[in-house]
Amino acid sequence: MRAFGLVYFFEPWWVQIVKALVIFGVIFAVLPILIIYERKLLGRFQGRYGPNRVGPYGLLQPMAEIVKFALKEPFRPATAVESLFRIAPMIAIVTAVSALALVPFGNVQKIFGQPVGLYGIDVSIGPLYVFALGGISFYGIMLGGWASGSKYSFLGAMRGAAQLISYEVSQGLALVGVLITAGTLSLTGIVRAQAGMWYFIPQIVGFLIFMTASFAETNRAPFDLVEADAELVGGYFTEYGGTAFVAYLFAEYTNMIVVSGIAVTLFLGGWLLPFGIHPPGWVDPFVVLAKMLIVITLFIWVRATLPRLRYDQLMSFGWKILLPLATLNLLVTAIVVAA
Amino acid sequence: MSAVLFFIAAIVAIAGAFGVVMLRNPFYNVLSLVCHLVALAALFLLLRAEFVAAAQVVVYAGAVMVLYVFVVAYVGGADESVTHFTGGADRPGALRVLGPLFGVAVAVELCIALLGTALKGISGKGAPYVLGFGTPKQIGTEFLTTYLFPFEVASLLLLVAAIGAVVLARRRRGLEPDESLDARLRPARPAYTGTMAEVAGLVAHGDGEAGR
Amino acid sequence: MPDATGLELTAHEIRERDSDSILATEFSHGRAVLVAAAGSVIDVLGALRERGYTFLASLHGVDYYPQQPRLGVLYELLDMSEVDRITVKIRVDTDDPRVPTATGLFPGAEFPEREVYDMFGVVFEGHPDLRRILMPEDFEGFPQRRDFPVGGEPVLFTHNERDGYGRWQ
Amino acid sequence: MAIGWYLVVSAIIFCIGAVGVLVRPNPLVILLCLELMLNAANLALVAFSRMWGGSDGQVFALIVMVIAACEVTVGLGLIVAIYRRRLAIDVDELNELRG
Amino acid sequence: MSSLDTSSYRRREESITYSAESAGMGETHELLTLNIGPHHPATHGVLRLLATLEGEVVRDIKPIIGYVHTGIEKTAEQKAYWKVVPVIERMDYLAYYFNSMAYCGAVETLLELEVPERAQYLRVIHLELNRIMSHLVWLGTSALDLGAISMFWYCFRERESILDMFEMSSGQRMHTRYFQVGGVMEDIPPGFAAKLRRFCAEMPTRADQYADLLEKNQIVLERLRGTCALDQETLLKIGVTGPLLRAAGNPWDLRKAHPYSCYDRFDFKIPVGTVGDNYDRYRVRHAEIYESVKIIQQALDGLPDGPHITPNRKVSLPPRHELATSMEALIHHFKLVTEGFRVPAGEAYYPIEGPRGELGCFVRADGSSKPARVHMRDPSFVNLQALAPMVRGSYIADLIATLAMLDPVLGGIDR
Repeated sequence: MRAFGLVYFFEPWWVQIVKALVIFGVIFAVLPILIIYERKLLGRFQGRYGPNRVGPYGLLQPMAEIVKFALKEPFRPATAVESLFRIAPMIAIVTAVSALALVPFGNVQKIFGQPVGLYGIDVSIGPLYVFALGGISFYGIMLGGWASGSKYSFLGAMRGAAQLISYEVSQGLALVGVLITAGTLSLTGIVRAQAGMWYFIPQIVGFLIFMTASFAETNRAPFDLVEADAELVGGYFTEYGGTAFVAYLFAEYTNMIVVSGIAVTLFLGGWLLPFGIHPPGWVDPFVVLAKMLIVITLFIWVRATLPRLRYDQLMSFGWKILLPLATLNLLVTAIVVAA
Repeated sequence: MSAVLFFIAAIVAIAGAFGVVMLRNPFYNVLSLVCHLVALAALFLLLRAEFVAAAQVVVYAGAVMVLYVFVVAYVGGADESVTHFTGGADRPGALRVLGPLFGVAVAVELCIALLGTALKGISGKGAPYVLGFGTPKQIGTEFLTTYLFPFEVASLLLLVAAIGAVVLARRRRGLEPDESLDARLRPARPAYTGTMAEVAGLVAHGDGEAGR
Repeated sequence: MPDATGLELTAHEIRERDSDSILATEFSHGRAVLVAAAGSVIDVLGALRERGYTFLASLHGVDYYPQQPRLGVLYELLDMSEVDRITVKIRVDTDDPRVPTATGLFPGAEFPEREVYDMFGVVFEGHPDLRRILMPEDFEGFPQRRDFPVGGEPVLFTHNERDGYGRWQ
Repeated sequence: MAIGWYLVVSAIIFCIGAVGVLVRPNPLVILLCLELMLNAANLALVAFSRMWGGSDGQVFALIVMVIAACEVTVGLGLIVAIYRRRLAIDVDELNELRG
Repeated sequence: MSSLDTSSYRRREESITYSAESAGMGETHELLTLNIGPHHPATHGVLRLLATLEGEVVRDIKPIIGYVHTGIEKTAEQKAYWKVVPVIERMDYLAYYFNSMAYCGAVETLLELEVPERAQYLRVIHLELNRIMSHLVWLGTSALDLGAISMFWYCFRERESILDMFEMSSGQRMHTRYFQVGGVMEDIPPGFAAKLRRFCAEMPTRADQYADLLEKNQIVLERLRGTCALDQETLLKIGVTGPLLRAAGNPWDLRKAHPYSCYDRFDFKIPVGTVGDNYDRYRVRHAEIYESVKIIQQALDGLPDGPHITPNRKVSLPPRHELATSMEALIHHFKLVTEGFRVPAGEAYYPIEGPRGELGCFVRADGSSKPARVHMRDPSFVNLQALAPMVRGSYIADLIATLAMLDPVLGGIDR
């Protein structure tokens, strides 16, 4: 199958399957680490230890919780629509993981004499693919909220849908600045174009807009109105428990990983290192992971610091501030590039 | 490989289309159209129209269908309103019988046209693949050179549609309070909610006026 | 607090308007109480409000068992500019405990009146939403009355639903 | 796969959409069926584009999408307006807009 | 009364859900009834609000309370006067010193009992510590409702040190039963004063840090400023007192207006707001923390010597060592512990300034050793009525914020 765009070399089918497995495996290994990292870090921010009972330094806490959730009784409200109620979390997690295939973790490497790209796929429509999956992941939230048959879930889903759509526009426009500068839609191409300067310096406005919109897209504080535990209990997953709840949780964290991966790729130079350092190729994935960790730490830091916006403030911020700013950024970038 | 993918995608697309027509609950109609659209995007990918495929999912599944979902959720996707909503039955009379007949007739005619065509390309696998076919670059160039006028007209159309939708769906009144709302905010109390007054025999059971 | 003389003067002035409105005055521990007739309590409260007692600090019921009439409703009024408190007390019988509502004068009396109604069974006529407030809506009896026994309140679960509900011995 | 197969799929989808428009009374479903027909046209356009190796078909597929989006916004706006006025949501009974 | 059969119970139970169906739809309005609580993270207990929404805008709310009604007022009638204190402390579980202070004050009024100086100062110290503690819980939970999760932990860190001091003076962290009729249970232990001074030195800087986190945050300001304001005339009509009333600009504070205990001897200010929006409510309570610290420092500096409880043996227990030597003390002890003291017949209403407003205790004595009626005028109960006029026409997120700023304690509301 050569359906996807600019193929400069050919990978045999088994390499693609191995890559898919590796990506899945790495993500499901990273997720619990991410969860314990967030909880530990939040604990430090709040003057406490965080979980420290299960395993050394409490590192096995996520495992214990996964077991706990898995053993819970599957439950659904009497008003729920059974089939959709079950499918919705799956949509959420599938779309989140599929988007991850796009994040390039390194350049093309020779492994056992076989050239292998250290990414899931490299398509000629790069970021559009992410947005397409983001568009589908909306159904994970909307169906979950609607099929629960609960007013809280429904309000959360409605908020989520409106928020995702509103901020997707600004996020997309912020990206276009980078795309114009790089002159390509291929994510590996964008990284290679950053060899001289990482794009977060010339595209600093775009970077800030992208990060702000990403907080909204991943439903993280201060834009976590979709969950808004104080108002809507849990938003669209109010009625979920057990493994379905874990699926939503994982989807949310995976989205965070994807967004930080995209931010690293587009703005922070991907696997490149500053000051002309050229490490051997096997270091590349670790460079990308380290940069992603920095972005994720930013996510957690903001969560520990900022309170939540109100719904109308969120909307007016998205449409009245972020969108004009992104448009202006795009305009200026276009003029500079064309000139 | 591509044949298998084609048949899977085609079957899902046709099944989704059937779902749109056959299912009774508007919410499921919309969802089956989403399935249909995603399958169609896969078909586009097989035809090497990557940008169109991505646009299909982003625009259709991600935005247009979201509007549908909103409206269905708003107008009523729950059970009780579904019956009221779809009327439970198809359109009456001649249309119900003639409609499918007409559909079959059109299908037969189109198939005859396809089979009897003199177009040679139809039975081929398409033009030789050129690097860069279907990329955003190529389509963008076309849009800004050959098809500039349609492009501008389409954007104008979008603007008009956006304004029209706002005008149509706008609320007639703002958020200022009015009396009819106040009246509706105080629904009659059901029986027994004022138990003690009722037990004391002061009011009849369920006399909503006593609670005003 | 008005001293004993001030209390008498106030009572006298209100009596001049309506001779039957004030039944008695009490003064003890620095606390001034006007005992008003149940029917004219709104007039008394209104007159006091005009005299500066604009704030209804508290409204509560008392069961004076075994005295008759048993039930009492107390309005603790406050004059915020003079920092002065006065209490209006009315007594009603358990047979037909009806009192006009004070919510017209003091909208904040809504919850306290519901509580008195809930606990003592005093019916406030004209109250906008007279329902039980603290006890369950299907509760029977008035628990703060002195002859209401403590303990023995059955709790309804599904397993004892058949055995009956709401009967305390 | 031969291009003809794509055209067959396109024709089938178009016919399903046409039947839906004729049979269903619900304006929302009618709108959905219109989408089906537009999509069938899109598929045909893209298939032809592949057939000749030019991207004109894809360009017009995109323009069709724009038109579909416009149609949906206005159509849904109408449905919401109908619902607000508590009229019957049934195209056969919607005769109150007659002049 | 109509008899009840079991079959009708289910019907009644359904009716209690009180018109949970959607309230109505029309061309201009679509109303939705949302049941918030009794189990909801933001209701600060088991409060149930029936909210009528139009989209996200709250059109009306109806509070439904009584879920933690425990009949404390009824229970108090069954107990001797001195045994009522621990029960009554459990009403408003964040202001237990205030509850017992109001009750003891009412009983002391009926007994015409003089409370020793030192006891009064100790009472003031604990009351103000309790006020800070209550405000810290309010600040933490309301910041949590706004989404600022870290504030909760910071506030509870300081609250812990206050509870440590409560434990030091009384042996308990909550519901201490420290105040007694006639004074306080025990004198403060050695080391308490030093610890309290350390706390008083640290607390203002902590409060400054809270202000830095919240008041310099644009999101918090946007969320609080100009939301759900209510003018003081309406508040007074409803009967609202305390920080809510002061936030609207009325400087009514019983500690100043009608000083009880020994509040007339301290120099402190009454923080007032201007417009009475949520921001003013926050600022007033936050400023009260500083003032309370000032009062504690003055009380600690001027703490007089003397007995910590009235020497009247008819009311207070004799010291333990006297029991071995004095027959009279033994008789008093026996009488007090078995029967309690008798209070002459009469009625008293004793109002004090609680953390949430006027906390009044009405006690009726009939001459026996048990009160004939105890009623608490709890400020939360009255203030809750102001919620509906505050939030009408605002967003559901503002409803949550306003509820947090109202600071209701359901233990006090339901009693």
